[in-house]
Amino acid sequence: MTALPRTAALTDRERTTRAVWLAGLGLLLLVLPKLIYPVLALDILAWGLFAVAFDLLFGFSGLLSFGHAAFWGSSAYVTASLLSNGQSVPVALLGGTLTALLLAVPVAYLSVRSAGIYFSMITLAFAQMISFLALQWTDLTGGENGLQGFERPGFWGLDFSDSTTRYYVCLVLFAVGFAVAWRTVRSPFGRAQQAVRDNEPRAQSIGYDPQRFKFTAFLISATLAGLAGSMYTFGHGVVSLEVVNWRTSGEVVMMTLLGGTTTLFGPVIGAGLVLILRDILTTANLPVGIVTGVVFVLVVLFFRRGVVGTVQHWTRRK
Amino acid sequence: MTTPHPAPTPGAPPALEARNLVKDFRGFRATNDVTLGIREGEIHAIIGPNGAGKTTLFNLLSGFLTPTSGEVRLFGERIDTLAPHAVVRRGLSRSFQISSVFPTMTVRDNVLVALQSPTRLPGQFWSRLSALDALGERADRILADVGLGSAHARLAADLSHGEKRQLEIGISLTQEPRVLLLDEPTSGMGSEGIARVTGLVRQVAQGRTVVLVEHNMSVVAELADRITVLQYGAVLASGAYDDVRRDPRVIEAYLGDEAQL
Amino acid sequence: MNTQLLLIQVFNGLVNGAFYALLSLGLAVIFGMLRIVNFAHGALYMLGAFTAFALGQALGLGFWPSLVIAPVLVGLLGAVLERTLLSRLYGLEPSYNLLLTFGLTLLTQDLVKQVMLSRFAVSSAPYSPPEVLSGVVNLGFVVFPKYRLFVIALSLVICVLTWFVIEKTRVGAIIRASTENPGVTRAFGIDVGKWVTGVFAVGVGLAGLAGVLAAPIYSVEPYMGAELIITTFAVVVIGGLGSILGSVVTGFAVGVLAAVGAALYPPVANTLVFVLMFVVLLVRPSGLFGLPEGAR
Amino acid sequence: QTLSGGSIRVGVLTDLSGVYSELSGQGSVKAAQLAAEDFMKANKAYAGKISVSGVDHQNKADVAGNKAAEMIDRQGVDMLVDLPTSSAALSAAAVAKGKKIPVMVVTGGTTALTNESCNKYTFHYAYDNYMLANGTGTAVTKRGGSSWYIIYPNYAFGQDLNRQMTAAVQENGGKLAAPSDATPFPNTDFSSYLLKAQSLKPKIFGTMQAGNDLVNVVKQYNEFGLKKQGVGLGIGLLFETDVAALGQDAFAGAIATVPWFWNFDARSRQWAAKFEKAFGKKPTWAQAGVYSATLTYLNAVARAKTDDGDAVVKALEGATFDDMFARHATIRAQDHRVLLDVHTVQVKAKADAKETGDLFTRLSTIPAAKAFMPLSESKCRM
Amino acid sequence: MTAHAAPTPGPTPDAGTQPLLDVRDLNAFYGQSHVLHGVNLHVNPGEVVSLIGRNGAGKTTTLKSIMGVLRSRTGQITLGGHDITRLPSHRVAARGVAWVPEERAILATLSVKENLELPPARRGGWSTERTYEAFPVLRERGHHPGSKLSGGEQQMLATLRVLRSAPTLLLLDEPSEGLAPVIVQAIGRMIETLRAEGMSILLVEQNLNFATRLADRHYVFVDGEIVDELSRAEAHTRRGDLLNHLSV
Ligand SMILES: Nc1ncnc2c1ncn2[C@@H]1O[C@H](COP(=O)(O)OP(=O)(O)OP(=O)(O)O)[C@@H](O)[C@H]1O
Ligand SMILES: Nc1ncnc2c1ncn2[C@@H]1O[C@H](COP(=O)(O)OP(=O)(O)OP(=O)(O)O)[C@@H](O)[C@H]1O
Ligand SMILES: [Mg+2]
Ligand SMILES: [Mg+2]
Repeated sequence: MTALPRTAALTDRERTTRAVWLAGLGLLLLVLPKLIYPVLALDILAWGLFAVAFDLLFGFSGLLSFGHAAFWGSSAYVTASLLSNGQSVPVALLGGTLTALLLAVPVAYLSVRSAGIYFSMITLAFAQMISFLALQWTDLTGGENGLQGFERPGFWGLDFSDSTTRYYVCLVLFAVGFAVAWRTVRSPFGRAQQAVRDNEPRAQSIGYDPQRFKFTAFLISATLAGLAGSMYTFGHGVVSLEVVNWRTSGEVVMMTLLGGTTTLFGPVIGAGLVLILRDILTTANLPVGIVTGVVFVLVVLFFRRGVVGTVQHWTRRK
Repeated sequence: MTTPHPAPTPGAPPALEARNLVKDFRGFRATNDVTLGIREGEIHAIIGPNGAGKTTLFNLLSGFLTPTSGEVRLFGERIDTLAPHAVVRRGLSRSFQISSVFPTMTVRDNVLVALQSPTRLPGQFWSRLSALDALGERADRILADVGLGSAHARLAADLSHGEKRQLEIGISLTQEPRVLLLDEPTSGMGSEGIARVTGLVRQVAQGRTVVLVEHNMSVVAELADRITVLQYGAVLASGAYDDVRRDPRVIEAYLGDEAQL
Repeated sequence: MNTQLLLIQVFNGLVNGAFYALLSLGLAVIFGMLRIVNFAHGALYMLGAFTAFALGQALGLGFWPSLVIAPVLVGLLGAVLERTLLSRLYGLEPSYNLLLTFGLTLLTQDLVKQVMLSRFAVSSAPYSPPEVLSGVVNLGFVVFPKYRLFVIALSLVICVLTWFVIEKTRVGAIIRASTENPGVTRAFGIDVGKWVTGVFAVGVGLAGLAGVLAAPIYSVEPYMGAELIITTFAVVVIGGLGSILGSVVTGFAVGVLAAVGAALYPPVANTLVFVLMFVVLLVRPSGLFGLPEGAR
Repeated sequence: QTLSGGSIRVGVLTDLSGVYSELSGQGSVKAAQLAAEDFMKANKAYAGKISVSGVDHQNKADVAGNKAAEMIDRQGVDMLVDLPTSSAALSAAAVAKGKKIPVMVVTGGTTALTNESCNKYTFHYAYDNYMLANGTGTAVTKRGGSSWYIIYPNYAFGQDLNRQMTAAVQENGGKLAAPSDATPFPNTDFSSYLLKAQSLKPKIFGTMQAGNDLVNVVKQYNEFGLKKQGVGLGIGLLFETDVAALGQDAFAGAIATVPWFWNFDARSRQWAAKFEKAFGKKPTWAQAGVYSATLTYLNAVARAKTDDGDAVVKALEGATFDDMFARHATIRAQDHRVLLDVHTVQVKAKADAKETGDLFTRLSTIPAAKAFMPLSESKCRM
Repeated sequence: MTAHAAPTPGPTPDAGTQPLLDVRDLNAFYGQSHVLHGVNLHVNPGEVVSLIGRNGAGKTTTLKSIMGVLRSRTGQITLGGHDITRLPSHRVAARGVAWVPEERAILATLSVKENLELPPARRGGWSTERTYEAFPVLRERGHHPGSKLSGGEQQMLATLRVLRSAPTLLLLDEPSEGLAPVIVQAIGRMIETLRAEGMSILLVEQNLNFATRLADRHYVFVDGEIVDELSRAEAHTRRGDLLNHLSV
């Protein structure tokens, strides 16, 4: 037989590669605000966690949500609104995240019964309703003017008017969120999730209730998306309708695919690349659409596994 | 020749029992009033022409289909309204006629993910994969049993047809069910594989009930304590192999020349 | 609401429905058969409208020749895109198609925008209905633009024609087979690539046609398809993925429902279709006309 | 003079790639550059000390905030100008406030800037909803447009505009033929409203839509033959680019209010010629506004002799001035609304245009003092 | 590796009859893994040849390589003297080769009738009517989705539908799998009829009785190589050898 069996030695090597990745990403994130503007770095954390949350559902459960902006956005709004009403930062962050979780319960319940494109469309429909609500409920959201200029009162002697401080606070939150995702996909739960994704009838026949796994995965994903959304508000100090727009849902899909789905690091890198590209384009005087369009097309044609996936593929082959 | 179905020992219900099962698919009756009792501890073969409703019957027994009417009982408890995973929990597990594996996992992980299912582990998204190490030995034994020991690290998607069939059996064995349903376990396998599976079924049948669908008559002859023949969704005959084999209706509908074997 | 107003809204709805139907028909043909989630459909619709405008400016072609030529050009472009780009993705996750066509959408929109600005110096292009169809007719209960009646009629004809070709001939079976299992289908002696390209071109051509039809009544600008495509996706899903009949019927029905709904409570018009979709999918998880199961 | 970093840096935060890029965009950057050049020519002491940079906020509030902060922190930008898209303008203004940097919002139109969201460092130039609605509503009604049917997009901008417009119409003795209708936003098909207008036969069909929605309304207004049926068109917010999108004739006869147009008089023509020479296109009123706002800021720096934000704001507050764009202008100290003369115009038919780009006939000029929301109504607490 | 594994290249001993299918030095790969190692085989006109071997020996891979479905391979494949190695599979099919894949490959989104009528009809091919007469159950289930057929029904459908194209060479991958004994016998009779009509058949089988009854010659595969070639008679006389190859 000429097939390559995966031996224990290889697994060890994989473990090393993984550790290298983890250390590399950690280090990069530690020094990021020195390399780029802190608020942009903060944005990468928030979007990165958002993309990881999305991938938890997409990559590991095979459910492409096209409405994840609903969780990100509603958390962002609630966080802003709590801050505007004089709540402290931890309360606001927690409030936003919990909102996403609560919102996810009915959505998950209704949507995991469908699969494939139908699932995508149900989540999209739900997000559109949230977006409609955000446009109409101007008392909470400020309509198309958005919310801005709210206080972010200091805490534990930290001064949140300094963007670098905000960055490191978010880095801690990010690390927590990322660890949850990491643990989840590398747990027996994650295995079962993969089994359900791969072959639902077979998973049932060995005693798994597919609905339960999808439901739980959805809740974890939405909660992390909510955490990311509240980090976003905390980082920027603004929220506008953009956060609940379907384009936001689309953007997170793009980031994930660009970085490489099911790699966990990938979505973060993908988010970083998209945001940095977007930032460069603010001054590059190039048409945004043409540049991003070409990038996407090239990625799909030549780096289909995403950045991280491609690199992993190379290292694995060697 | 049709034997009355209830269990031999009064009071002890049959391991698995179907009562007046009917399944209609948009006007087409695939299962027609099937009543069947499987005794605890026996190996029971179900044979019948293609399209007779054998797989449909398995689907009804294992919860993958809900009957149009009739009921299914497992050790006396009704299970026909339960979802498949709930049926498994009550001690009935099955294999599929057309191999059904987890393509993106290695062969060993296919077995491991099945082994962990009855434990408390799957709900724990906070625990480590190393929690599964305890199951590793069992997984390796099962793989060796089905002849995939050397293929344990390959992706299930890359297996040949026959190898997938072997894995299919392996996954079904993981649940250690009280009642095991096997849908054409030897199809697609070479003589070596057939011999292995036959031995394996005999071995696992110790202390459990096995129901199997087979078209390979020598396998049936070797394994089955009793046989039920289905035709057009209904029970045509039932009894010991040698009796059934000589039934002219069975010869005409199913065995043909092979009856002389 | 009185009956006259209701009738008026039904007519209005039919016009919108005609566009939904043409677009969702194209999407259904492409998705239902090729399993491509063609995000670029809206951009190609826009391209249809823009091509009609550009043909008028550059070659002096009027509405009628454009009505034929522009969809053909868009269809050809579709064929080229399928051959050079999409065909590399068959057998992979459908999400790659989505990403690719999303990229193409961004690209097309901004390219057209650049051309519009630099070549024609407008950010949105003027286009009017042909002479014979301009003006209004009195239908008794309402005075309605002639052109809109024409739109309803033509799109109905096209929809029925497409439905007939796909459902009543072997074409549909061949295409479905080609996408479900290209290897085996090819081994039957069917040149899968050719068929797939053809179908993609036709689906995209339908978007182009919708675009040309839209040019005289809607603002012709680079982003005209961006929001529309999302609504159209919803229509396709309500109808049941891959169901030709479903997409057409739902297209018109959603148009009418949205128009009537908007008259009752205007703010919901944009959301109504999503609410509708939500409800339909809860009751019938595979859409109104979709096959249960097997449709994945 | 004391200048931070030894020079004055003007940051044009605008839309370089999206829907507003044609009416502001690169043209706004160019206009700010012209203002800097003109100022340096007039004030030799500042020669070579002013630079202008343009940044694309992509019409996103978060990007606008980010970029505002980064421009201020990293490039040492001393003031921000232009800012289309309300949420982006508000977001940048909030950031600049924290950093004590003056902001001149020109292309963003929300009245929130001088009301609940006003702040010490933000100035609102050129136009806002109140002025648009008030101008058009008053002028049209006075000219005999006694009955109206108004539609507005159903979000804050549209609702606001509708409220002001209705008030203006009624104040001047006009009537509404039917209650105003809210339309979905965004929207492409307006036929049901046009059919309603057809049966109501008001003198004026008022549309508060903007951008593409406006283009759709007007296109369909013509398609349904309303103009031929004698229903006039009153427009809430009209940019020159909208007219170009449909052709002048589609808009001919429509009435709107603008703060400026290029061939308004000799002074504006002269500047427009200069701009066209530099940029290759006729200026829009938004671009002219950017020029004026930049110049106004620079003049304030010259008066304060420093680019320190607080000092410049002080020099700006209450200032009165008059340039080719802002006539009889004052900067209201209490809410930072820049008051200037505005003009009600009617779109010319193509046949009446004397040259390319000759779009408007001036119907009336509303004096600065009357054009904007009276201070008594402002909700600004600085 | 045995000497008589490779048929002598060039014209075969019985002059004038050139093999219909001639496979030389075929190597095939799935990504990194090298599955076939220099396979040589041929099928003469009107001959039924079987490939036998354990699970995973490379039988299916051989058929896929001939059909051009598996593209990463080296060697030469000629059909009636024409090199078809590089042809895409639809062109191979157009030259009269038909393939019945293992695991049936019924198209789930097509009805039974559509499945049946999918291959392009050619003169001399089986009409829908003829198929229905041979296996009436297919007529009965004509409008059901193909995937809803029972396993055995699917197998029949898969075998019958390719006959529409009147192939000269039929590649059958485990046609008896999952079929009731009576149907296996019927399929056997059908193969004999087809041979009588002049069709050549390359048959992959696990059912040794079935294969030895039908085939004129047998190639034995072990780990991607042909290790033995047996005539019809040898299959009976050397049955012990045969069974040896098939077990460990
Ligand atoms: N979901 C379904 N919808 C419609 N018809 C079905 C469905 N499932 C099975 N059938 C039909 O019911 C009949 C019985 O099928 P079943 O699969 O149970 O047969 P079987 O006895 O297992 O045959 P085989 O030996 O060929 O596997 C067949 O004719 C089949 O076409
Ligand atoms: N898609 C694939 N990717 C990688 N390896 C494969 C793939 N398909 C088959 N193989 C391997 O190639 C070898 C030959 O497979 P093949 O399918 O030709 O076997 P076979 O002789 O037809 O076996 P069976 O009787 O089980 O069908 C096997 O080791 C198999 O595991
Ligand atoms: Mg079966
Ligand atoms: Mg095989």
